[in-house]
Amino acid sequence: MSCKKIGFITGLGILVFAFMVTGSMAANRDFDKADTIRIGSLGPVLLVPGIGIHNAAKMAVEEINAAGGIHGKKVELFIGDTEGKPEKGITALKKLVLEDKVDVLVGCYSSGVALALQPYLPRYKIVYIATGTASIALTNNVKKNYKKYKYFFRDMINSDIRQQKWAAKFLKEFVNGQLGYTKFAILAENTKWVHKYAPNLRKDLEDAGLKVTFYEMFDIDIKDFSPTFVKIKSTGAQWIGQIVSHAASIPLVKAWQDTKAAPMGLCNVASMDSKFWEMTGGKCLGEITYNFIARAPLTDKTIPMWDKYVKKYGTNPVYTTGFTYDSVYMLTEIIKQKKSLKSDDIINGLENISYYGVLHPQIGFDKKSHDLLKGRYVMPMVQWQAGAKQVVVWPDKFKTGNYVSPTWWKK
Amino acid sequence: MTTFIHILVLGAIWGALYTLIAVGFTLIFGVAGIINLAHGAFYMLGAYLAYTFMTLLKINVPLSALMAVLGTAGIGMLIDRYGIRFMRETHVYVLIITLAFALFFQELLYAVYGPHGKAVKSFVTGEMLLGGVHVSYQKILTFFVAGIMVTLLWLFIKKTKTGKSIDAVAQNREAAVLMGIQPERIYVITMGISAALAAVAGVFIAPILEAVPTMWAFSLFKAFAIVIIGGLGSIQGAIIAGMLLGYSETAVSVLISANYPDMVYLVAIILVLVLRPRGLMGTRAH
Amino acid sequence: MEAILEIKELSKAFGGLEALLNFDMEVRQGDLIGMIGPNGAGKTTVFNLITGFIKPDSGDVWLKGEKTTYLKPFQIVNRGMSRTFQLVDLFKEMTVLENVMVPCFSHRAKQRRHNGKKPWKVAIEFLEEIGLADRFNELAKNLPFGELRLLDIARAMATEPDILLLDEPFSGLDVEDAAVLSQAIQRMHKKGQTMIIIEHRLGDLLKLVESVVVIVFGQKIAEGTPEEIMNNEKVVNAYLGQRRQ
Amino acid sequence: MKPEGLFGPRVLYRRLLGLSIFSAVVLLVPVVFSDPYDLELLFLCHYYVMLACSWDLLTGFTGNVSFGHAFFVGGAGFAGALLNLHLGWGPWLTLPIGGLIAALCGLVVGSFTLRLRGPYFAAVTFCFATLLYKLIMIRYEIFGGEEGLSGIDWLMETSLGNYYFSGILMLAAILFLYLLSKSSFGLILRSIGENEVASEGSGINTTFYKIVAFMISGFIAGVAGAMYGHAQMHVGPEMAHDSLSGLVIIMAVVGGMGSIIGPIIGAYLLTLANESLRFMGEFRLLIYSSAVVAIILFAPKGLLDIITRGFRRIVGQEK
Repeated sequence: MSCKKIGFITGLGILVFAFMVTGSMAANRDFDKADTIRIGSLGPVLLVPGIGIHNAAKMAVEEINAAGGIHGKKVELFIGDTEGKPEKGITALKKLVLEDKVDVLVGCYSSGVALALQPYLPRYKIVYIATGTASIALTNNVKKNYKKYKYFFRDMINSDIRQQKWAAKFLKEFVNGQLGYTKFAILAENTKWVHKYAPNLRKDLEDAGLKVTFYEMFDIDIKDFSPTFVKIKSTGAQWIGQIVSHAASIPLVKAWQDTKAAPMGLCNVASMDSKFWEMTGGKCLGEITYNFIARAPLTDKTIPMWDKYVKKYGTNPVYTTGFTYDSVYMLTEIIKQKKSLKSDDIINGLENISYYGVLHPQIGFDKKSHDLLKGRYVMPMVQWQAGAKQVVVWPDKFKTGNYVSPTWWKK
Repeated sequence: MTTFIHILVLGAIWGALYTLIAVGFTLIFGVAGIINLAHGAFYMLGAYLAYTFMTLLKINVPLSALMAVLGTAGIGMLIDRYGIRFMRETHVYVLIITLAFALFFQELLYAVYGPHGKAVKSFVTGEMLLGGVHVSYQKILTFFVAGIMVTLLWLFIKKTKTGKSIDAVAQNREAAVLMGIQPERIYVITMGISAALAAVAGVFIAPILEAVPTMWAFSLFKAFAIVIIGGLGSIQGAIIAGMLLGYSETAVSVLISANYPDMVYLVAIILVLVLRPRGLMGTRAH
Repeated sequence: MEAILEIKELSKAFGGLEALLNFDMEVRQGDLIGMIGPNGAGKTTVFNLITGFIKPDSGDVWLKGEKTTYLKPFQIVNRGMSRTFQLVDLFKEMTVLENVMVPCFSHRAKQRRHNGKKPWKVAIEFLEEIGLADRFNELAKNLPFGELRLLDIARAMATEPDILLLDEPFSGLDVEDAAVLSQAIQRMHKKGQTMIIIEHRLGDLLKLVESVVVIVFGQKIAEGTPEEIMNNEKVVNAYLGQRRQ
Repeated sequence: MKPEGLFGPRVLYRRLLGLSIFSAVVLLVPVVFSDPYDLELLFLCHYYVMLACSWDLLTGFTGNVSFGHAFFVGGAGFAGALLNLHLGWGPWLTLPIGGLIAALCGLVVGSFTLRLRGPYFAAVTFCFATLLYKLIMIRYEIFGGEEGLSGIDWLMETSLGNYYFSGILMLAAILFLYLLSKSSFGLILRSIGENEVASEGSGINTTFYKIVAFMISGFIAGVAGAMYGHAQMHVGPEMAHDSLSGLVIIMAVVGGMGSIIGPIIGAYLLTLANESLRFMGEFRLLIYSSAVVAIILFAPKGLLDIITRGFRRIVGQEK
């Protein structure tokens, strides 16, 4: 019987293999022989930043095809679901490259996922513009080992230096300068993109003579934040700088509103989304977060793109939308220009590009680190105000309303 | 001082919630001798049904809460009747089928509602100051509901005929059978009660935290921990250990760091099992 | 002749209850001893104590001149003392043969198997001895109760013990099965197997054994041949008398 | 007279023949399916087979459900990754060392759970894995936290290399576990699972066997974990997460516990089903988990049982 048992297993095994489709692997196809140009879009298909990536990529691809494609070749989009986890991200990347045979990649939410994907790029010789990942470790890798990591570009604002400096500027100029608060609490989630951000922010504040009464990097598994806010309150903090992307934002905001520890405003990725009000039952009233896109004339293209997106998808663009939309255009632009799908040609093109996108009139990449060029970005601070309104309160250049202090807060 | 009061208040609320989740878990073990890994899923179903009725269908709060609890109890009874019954004696099987059910509900809710947290509006708005500490009415309500439910369970078991039958089966199944009690009927009823208690916790936690498809694991681990610390099958043990865990976790997260509360229950389980394997008030030796 | 098992002043209390108090006993090679006493008198406690399943509060057990009081059960088995269980609870999902093979892999059995005989052949021999060889491929859970008892004895025998302890082997058996068991015990006895048997059914026991130990309330109250015991006033009052009423 | 299904050289030979057919299929697959994506998928199958089979040695035989298999996988995965990143040791060193570290973990968990059974055993094994998970999160400066560690050296440069490396490792593990399960060691483990008291009363040092089982199980899971880390060039906290432990349990149970062969079926089937259901989009995992519930409900002894019974019926050997 055992022989049959094993015979059966082999049979089942063979059946199971029949599930799968055969094909052949070809890195860097020949442009002339390609029927269509294939773009892979990576991101968690069910999470807001991922939806922002895939929607933006879809919209850009449709527009490019409507305008005649690349030298008459249509652009095809393939979606890879990273679920926001490194392990799933690797599977998704392998599927896009090995099964769907995409020529270039965009997208990806979460620096941890992008870090896990980076080593695969030289293996498959595929160019990838990351549009939702902020850790500087990614571009530092390019700088340190250009030969290996040259395939990686980042169209997004790094957290370690640029977001951190911007956050420090906001807290110093606005919260301290205009509101007069001097005691700060820093509440940061414990993830890759924050590992330098939070400690450096603390240092900057202290160097400016401000007090940081509370500082904690918390585990993203935490469910109940009340004790944390209680602790913050007991330190006498006047302003809470939250740095949150992956953690449970809804319970965090609820616990904040319930404990009434202090006004809170810095960075909460979930709070950038227009649905956050509804998701928290309005408990985000008064919270501030910076965003990377707003319905403001960042360039001539911004407002038309914003309105078209809202009309098409019924929701506001999120922070990944603008970066992804621009990146898809940049990639097709280069392919069109070089008439090539060879990774070296594309890398060369991207290193020299100066693109007029929806976020900035002169998007370009640093030749050594492949990070965005300095100064070519904006980050408006947006506050949730009564009536589910997202109001830009700082900097004054983009201001659409005044800062409103929470009613329960007495300085 | 405020910090101390905070620990006192928040700890009591969490302790009461944990207790509410854990008593159902320990009850079904005490009566039917099964470890129900789908217990956390009942808690999650309670929260999601509350969300469905209250937020999506806009039904009023008491009715939605009642429907959520009864609905979950019904699901629990169905699982017991059609999933567990015929293999009840094999504890490996029960562990695994209930784990499979828990994962199934996770994926079901994931597919239907997505991975995002769903918020439920507070049943009562507003808050009060307790010794200089803001506590929302929702939390106070949750505390009292948990207390009432546990008391009701106690009264039910000690005073009603069905309750006494449950107690009888828990204490000695053979004797109960001789007295004319049908154990299978008792098991199904107990599973219903156990599921209902978890669902109550879920319904009341939904406005404080959120309803997400992974919430079952968290509550299951806590219930398992409490019941092991308190002693499997002991309701008193579950109450004591539940309150202890609530207080110690809150104290750890307020006084040390929010990163460490989970360490409390993990280390507690290992220590308890190494030092006193029957738990604080265990009724059954391992 | 030298005693192979010596029990000296063995005591054990559970909570406040004295389960066994200053119990002494000696067993010589080839003895077939019966141990009787009313329910809860402490007979099984004696077995549990000397086989290491329970640790005594005081007193000592010497097996072939070696102190085994605080050894673990498997160590005691490997030093030559095996037992059966009152509630027969074997390896139910395993075959009859496999049940008897497990003890063949004990340290003691392995050491005694110098001739390179296959363990399963050894196990079959033990099954033949007890009359279960033809059912070797049956799952243990499918055996009737009487045969389970026999199987448990075969399992204990397979460790090749110097002393075999049988815990109520006759309880729950019908007359036929009891007769089969009696014969098996007598056969083993003739081969020189030392045995202690706990029993409730005095009829079966007193016919079999050469000497009897009586335990009541955790204390040994009498010791002697079956005839002496039957006529011992203390025993009759404490135990047999109650039975006759 | 010869007992069937036991130690007889002819029976063993027949079974080994079956295993060698399976090995031949594993080794020849790339000839037919050379697509790298398929090979990557089959690599995952190999990985899960190693986990499920090693879990089966521990639980399927002793009957105590371990909810902490991820402890070995994560422990060895991270140990291997750290050795590779900081000392530059390659897979040839990190795999066996990862395995040894996991075996050591097995020794620790085994000693803690010696006296425990059923739910208590499950709880402690779970706690160990979760403590490791928490440690990875809290000491992120060492373990990388949520994102884990990336930039680990690859196992083999190509998908084909990964396939063969993992395939051969898997076959070795299966052969070893299978022979072990059919030896006196397997018999004794089963007797411990059935009735530990009687086993001890039969002169068996149950403590020793249980701890050795833990260490062997841990070693194989650890080698698999370190291998996975190298193949993915990344290790993450999900390798120590309870959901991995749960997945391994379900694979082994769906295939059939206590047989070593059953978990192979379970691991292949669930890994491939998970992938081939991808076209179902967001309902993929729902269908997958419903199928798992259905299989456990209707075939509580696993697919292996159904397959063998079905086969016997066809051949007309039904008793």
